[in-house]
Amino acid sequence: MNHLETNFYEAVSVILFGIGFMNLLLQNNLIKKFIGLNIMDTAIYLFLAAQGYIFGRVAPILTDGVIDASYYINPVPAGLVLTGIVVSVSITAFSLALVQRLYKHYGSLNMDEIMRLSREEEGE
Amino acid sequence: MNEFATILPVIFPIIAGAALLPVKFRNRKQREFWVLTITILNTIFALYAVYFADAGVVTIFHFSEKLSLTFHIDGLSKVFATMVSVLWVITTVYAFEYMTHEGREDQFFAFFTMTYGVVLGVAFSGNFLTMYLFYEFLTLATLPLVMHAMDNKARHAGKTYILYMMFGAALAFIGFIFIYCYGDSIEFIYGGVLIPELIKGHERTLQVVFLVAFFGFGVKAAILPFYRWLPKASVAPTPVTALLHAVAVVKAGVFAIIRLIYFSFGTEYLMGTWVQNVILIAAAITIVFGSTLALRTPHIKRRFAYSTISNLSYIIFGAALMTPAGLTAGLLHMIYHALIKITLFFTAGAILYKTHREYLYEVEGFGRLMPITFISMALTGASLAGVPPFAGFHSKWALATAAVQSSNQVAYLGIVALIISAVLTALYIFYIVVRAYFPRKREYAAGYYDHVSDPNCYMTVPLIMLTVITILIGLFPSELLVVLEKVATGIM
Amino acid sequence: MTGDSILLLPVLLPLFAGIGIWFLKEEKQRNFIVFITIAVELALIFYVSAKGGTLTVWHVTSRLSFAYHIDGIAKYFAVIIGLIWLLAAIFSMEYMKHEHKPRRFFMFYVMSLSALISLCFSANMMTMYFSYELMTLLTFPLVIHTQEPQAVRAGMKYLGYSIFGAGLGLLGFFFLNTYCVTTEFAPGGTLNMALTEGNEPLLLFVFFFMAVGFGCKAGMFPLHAWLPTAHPVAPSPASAVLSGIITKGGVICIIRVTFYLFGADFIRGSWAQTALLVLSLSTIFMGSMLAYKEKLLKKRLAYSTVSQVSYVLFGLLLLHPVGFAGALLQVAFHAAAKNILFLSAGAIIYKKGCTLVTELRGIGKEMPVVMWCFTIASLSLIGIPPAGGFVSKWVLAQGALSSQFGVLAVVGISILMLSALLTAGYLLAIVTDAFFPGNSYDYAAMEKREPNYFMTVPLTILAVAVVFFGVFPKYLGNFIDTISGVIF
Amino acid sequence: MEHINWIHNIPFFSIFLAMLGGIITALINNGKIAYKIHMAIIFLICIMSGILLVDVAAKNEIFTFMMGHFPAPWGNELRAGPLEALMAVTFSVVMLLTVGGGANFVFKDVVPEKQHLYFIMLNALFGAMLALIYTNDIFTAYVFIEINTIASCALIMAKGTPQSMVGTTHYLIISLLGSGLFLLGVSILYGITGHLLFPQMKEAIVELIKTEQYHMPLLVVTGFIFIGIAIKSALFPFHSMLPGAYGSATPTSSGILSGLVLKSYIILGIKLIYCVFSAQVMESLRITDILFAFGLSGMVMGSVYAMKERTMKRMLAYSSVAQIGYIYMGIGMGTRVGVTAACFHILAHAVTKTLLFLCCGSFVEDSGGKEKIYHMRGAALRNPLAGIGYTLGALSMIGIPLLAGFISKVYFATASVYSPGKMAAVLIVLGVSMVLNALYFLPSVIAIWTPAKEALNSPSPSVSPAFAVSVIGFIALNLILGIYYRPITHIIQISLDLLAQ
Repeated sequence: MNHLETNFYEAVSVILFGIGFMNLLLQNNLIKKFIGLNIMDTAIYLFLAAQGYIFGRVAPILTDGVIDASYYINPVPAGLVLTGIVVSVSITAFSLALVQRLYKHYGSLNMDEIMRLSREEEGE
Repeated sequence: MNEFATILPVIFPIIAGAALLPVKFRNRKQREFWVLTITILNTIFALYAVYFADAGVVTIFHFSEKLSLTFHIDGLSKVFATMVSVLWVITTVYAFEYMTHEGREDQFFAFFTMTYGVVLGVAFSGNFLTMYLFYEFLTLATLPLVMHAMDNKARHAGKTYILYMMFGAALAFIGFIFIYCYGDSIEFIYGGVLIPELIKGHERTLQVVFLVAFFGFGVKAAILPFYRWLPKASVAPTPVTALLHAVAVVKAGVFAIIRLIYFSFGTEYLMGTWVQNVILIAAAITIVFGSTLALRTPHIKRRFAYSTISNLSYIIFGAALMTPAGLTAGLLHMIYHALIKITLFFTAGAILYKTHREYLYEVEGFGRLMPITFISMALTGASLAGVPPFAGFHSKWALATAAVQSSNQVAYLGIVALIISAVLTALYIFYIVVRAYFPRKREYAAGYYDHVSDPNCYMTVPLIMLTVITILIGLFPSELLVVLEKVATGIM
Repeated sequence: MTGDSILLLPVLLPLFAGIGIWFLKEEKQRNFIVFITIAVELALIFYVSAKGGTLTVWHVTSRLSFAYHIDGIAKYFAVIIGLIWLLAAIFSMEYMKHEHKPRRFFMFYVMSLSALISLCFSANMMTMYFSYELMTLLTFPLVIHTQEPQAVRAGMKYLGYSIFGAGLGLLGFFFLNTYCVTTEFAPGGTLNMALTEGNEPLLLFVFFFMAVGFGCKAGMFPLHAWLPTAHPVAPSPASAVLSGIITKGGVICIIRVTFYLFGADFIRGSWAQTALLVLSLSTIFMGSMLAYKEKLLKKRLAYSTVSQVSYVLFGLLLLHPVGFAGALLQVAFHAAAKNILFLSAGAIIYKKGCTLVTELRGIGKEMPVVMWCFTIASLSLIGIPPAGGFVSKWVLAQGALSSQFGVLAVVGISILMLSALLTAGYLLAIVTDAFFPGNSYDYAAMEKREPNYFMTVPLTILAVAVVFFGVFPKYLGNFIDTISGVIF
Repeated sequence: MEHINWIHNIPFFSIFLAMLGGIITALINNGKIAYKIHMAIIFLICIMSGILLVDVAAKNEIFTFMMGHFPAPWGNELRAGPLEALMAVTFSVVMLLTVGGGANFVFKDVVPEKQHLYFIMLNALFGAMLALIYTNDIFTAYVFIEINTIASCALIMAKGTPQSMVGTTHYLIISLLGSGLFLLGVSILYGITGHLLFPQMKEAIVELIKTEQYHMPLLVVTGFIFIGIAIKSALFPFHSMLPGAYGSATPTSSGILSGLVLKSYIILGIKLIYCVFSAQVMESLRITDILFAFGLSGMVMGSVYAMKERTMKRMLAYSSVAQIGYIYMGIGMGTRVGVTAACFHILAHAVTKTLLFLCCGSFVEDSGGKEKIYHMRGAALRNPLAGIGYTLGALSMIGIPLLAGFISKVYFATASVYSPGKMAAVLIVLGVSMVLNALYFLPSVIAIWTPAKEALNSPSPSVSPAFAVSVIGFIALNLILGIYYRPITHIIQISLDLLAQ
């Protein structure tokens, strides 16, 4: 129990990840799927950020000339998060474009529906 | 020079056949000329390589330390290669006439020629990998021949064929791997190559593996329960059925089994183990089973196919005795059966070619109208049934004597199988002959006997030659036996 | 080829003559040639029998060879076969007039003779087995001669049984090839005692199976079933020689195997002997029983063959000189008698065309000569003096008693008696009906149907022979004693 | 002033070139030129990687290349050894041949104004794959995985047909699940070890195992990462994305995707096994056994699905599933020989499957766009070269001697002998899958060689020289791998030893 208290960031993020994952996996509506994807990613960024933050330290920006590393938090996770955000943005953009085209063609956002239609098309 | 002579008979037909593929011959004469030239040339090459070029072990290429592409003509190769190369010419001549009513001869003869090289490859191969290689090629080269008609029936037969062959190859492959891992080389050395200290503790595994590999090669030799492809494959043109499914392909399977037993695993390792009993029993069962089915099959070619199944297991039985005497007997039967069965198929082919009759109740009373055909059938049939002094008798005699001397109870079982199968053989062969010579009293449809007569010399000459050879070799087997004993004891 | 090549002559002559006969279209001429051939053959047989000798035709392999040689058994059987073959031939010259394809018939008829002679003369297993198979194959066309579907079916049955029997024999040969010193026949057996040591059970099994296998030709239970099917469908002369002579082919083989390969001493007292005796006895009984119930004449005769030939086997398997003598006598007399019976049956079919025993009432009046011969033959088979059958059965009984089988001997004799009664039942019934048709028979419809001399002469000769040797058995007896003297 | 070793710059420059090519291509709006640029770049990279391979194989060394100015614990690194170089060479050669031979499919399938985009994506894809091969930093790996995903999705949907879009969506979603898991695993691992570079992570993990801390999380992490990779590389239970995608994409894309992209993930996996979770750790966490089981089931099931398939491309896709199964089986054996076999099979499958897809594409073309196998009656007779190519490819897949497939089978079987526990399973499944392969490949081969009933009124196919070259090239590669395989396997072995250090 107290484990949870000590690293509740991690716990929350994992729960979030689960939610996102399930959405991505089980939702039929494509838009919701990709929202799930974003939740998933966000959860991980939260996780990383939480990893990176060390209690009682400040962001590694030289304001008052302190160059002692132990004064600052770890910058690398932040870097990772930024990269991750870039990636997820691009993926989201790509998938939304895809969804758009699918909707144009099939007039539906429901994955099963779309599958069915396309199979019918193949059929004839 | 000698190295080259060894490889030539393998390479030449393959290249020549490949070259024939795109060629469109202007007329029949031209094609026959070329094909016959190639075949005869190659037979000369082959016989030269077998009897004059003593090149020993010829390694073409090393894949790795152990794996290499190696040819080596030893006694066994000599026997097999001689048999094949002599019969090939005869069959080719026969095929010229026969194929005129099948069509697409260009393609046929191209693959037919290729197969020649591949079979010799199997015969000459000096290590397990090379044999496996040509074994696979054999399947592929013969597939177009089996499916020659290319109608649905033929294609289906082809698929069955390929499926069974691949299955067999897969099993054989496992055997290969173990020889590769547990042998000190993959060369064929009389007495086996397994390293005792390596196999210590793995005997059980290796025995199982041997069994697996045995049945793997057994597929080509149509041993129970992997026989189904053979009768199906008799949709192929008769020369194919005769040469490949009575001599080349199936005998290649037997040949491989002999290699496996005597030259890879080694008899002293297998002798008296449970696996020996298993394969003896398998052979015995197949012997009886094949003859029984043959007796129950009215379709002449398929009947002969079943008879092949039974007879192949005679050879396997001999080999499975794992004594020199047994191997000698097996080889003797291999040669005899090759001659006999090819003749029988030729007769069936002649009937089919002239009258398009395929079932034995359709040939009643043909005996007098096709004398050469049916006299050959009667004589070789008697020989197959083991009527002394014809050929079949000696091989049976040798087999059974070997079995007795091996003083192995299971082998006695095999002798009983031989006897039963002998009876069935007599019945299924003579039933056709009887039907042909003593037609039952009944009304025959008008035109029943139309153009029923012996085919022309292209077909009859091979028939006569084969029959004569069969009888002669049956009357004077002593010299042959001497040679075979040398082979079987690893001297030659 | 080493030895007196004259031995080859009696074997080859009928073979080539037969092939020659195929080309003789004209009947008289053909009959003449057939007669001459067999007559010459007979002369040759006498000649070589007198001369004796051995001949090795060629060595197939070191151990297998084709070899002939003349000994008592060979002479005995060869002479009987030759004689009867000649007579049956004469008969069939007439009989074949109403059958189709006489050429083919005579061709195979004559060729079969060569197989039989080669069987008698054969000097080792290989030759014997070869002749045995040859005999089967050459007589096969005789069986299916009519080419009726049931004839063909019977023919295949004949082929199957014979080859299977031969196969069992071959099975034995394989073992003997290993366990014998040589595969040449030698009185007293050629077993290699050193090897035999410890393998007796195996070898006894082998012997048992060989005997059963060759017993097939001799119509011994359990492989008898082909005989009643195959014999009747053949033309009568063919059935005559089939069940008179060919069955003896099996007997020869059994003699060779028992006395010349294994040797009587090896078998005497073994379970195999007992088993075979029981088999033969049961065959005797069963044969007579079936014959008694059978209505079709030729089939009835066939069953009677089944029973009668097993007398021979019984005698042989007693493994005792007297039994042996009885067996050989039975061979001769049964051969003669059974031929008479079948030939007369043939004559009846030929003249009157009736095949059922119920149709034979009063036939004795119509063809007296034939039926007299028939009667004598029946008496011989039953075993009533002065006919020969009496002698053989008497000696057999003596043999059974003098051999050391207590119970089995008694049982055997009683079965012989029983079978004799049954025989009387199934043969004398015909005779009485034939001669004493009773009042209901209208003599008006009766007409003389006596066949011509081609048929009557052979019958008469045989009948006379049966009676003669029945009265003076010692001519045969002495000869047989010389044979058994060699063996025992 | 230490002298700079130019060769050590090759990895970076090859990645950089590929990416750069993408950017340049974006500027010019012409498919043909884009194609030429792309080919040029790949060719260049091919040469460079060749040099690299020769060098490292000769020196038998493995070096790291520092990117940016941060040294080891913080900075980002590339790392190149014989294995990496070998893979780079193979990938670029295969890429070269596939794109060269498949270009005409691209120009046929993709609308002209978008063709240059296709080549952008190809460049990006290739760059990403090279990065996956070379990288020494797990987060970089993640990033390039994502790039890989996007690029491959783009390639699939390039055809623009609704089917291809649906296929793409499916592919995208599944692979996003995979990369999500991978990312989670990576970040937790980072949380545990505090490192992103492989060597440091390895030390940390070894330490953890010794002190038996974080056993559970470590297991979970490894699970996440490898399941992620498994999903990406379409290991059996996660294969559902392949058929739709490959079936609908243009042959070139299908070839590259199944031949190379899947493999790039697997190579990453192998590197992770050796450089991060040392083989012992994998054993102790029983990951290998799971992969092994998946692999086996994949081998069988993939072939079973393929047998049911009537469309040639989809059949090939399922066959890829089976082949991926082979590779994972090799990895799952957990022995050095097993992984060697797996690596060799990566190459063998790469050269074979791409060949098959190309020939299949030309059959489809000749058969008037019909994709079912029975539509392709006589396709081989109309286009013998493709026919021979397809036949050889099929035979290699079945495992006929002298062809690549046979050698990898030999290696797998031999490897099995050295891991007794799994021997029986491996041998049986090998045999079964060989038969199954024969069962679905040979009917198609027979079909294409069977003369067609009605004369098809399609234009008699003109075999473009590029296509001919690439088919012949592939056949040659196949034979080389099947005959002169020794040096290659040798390189693989030594590089695996190097990696394991």
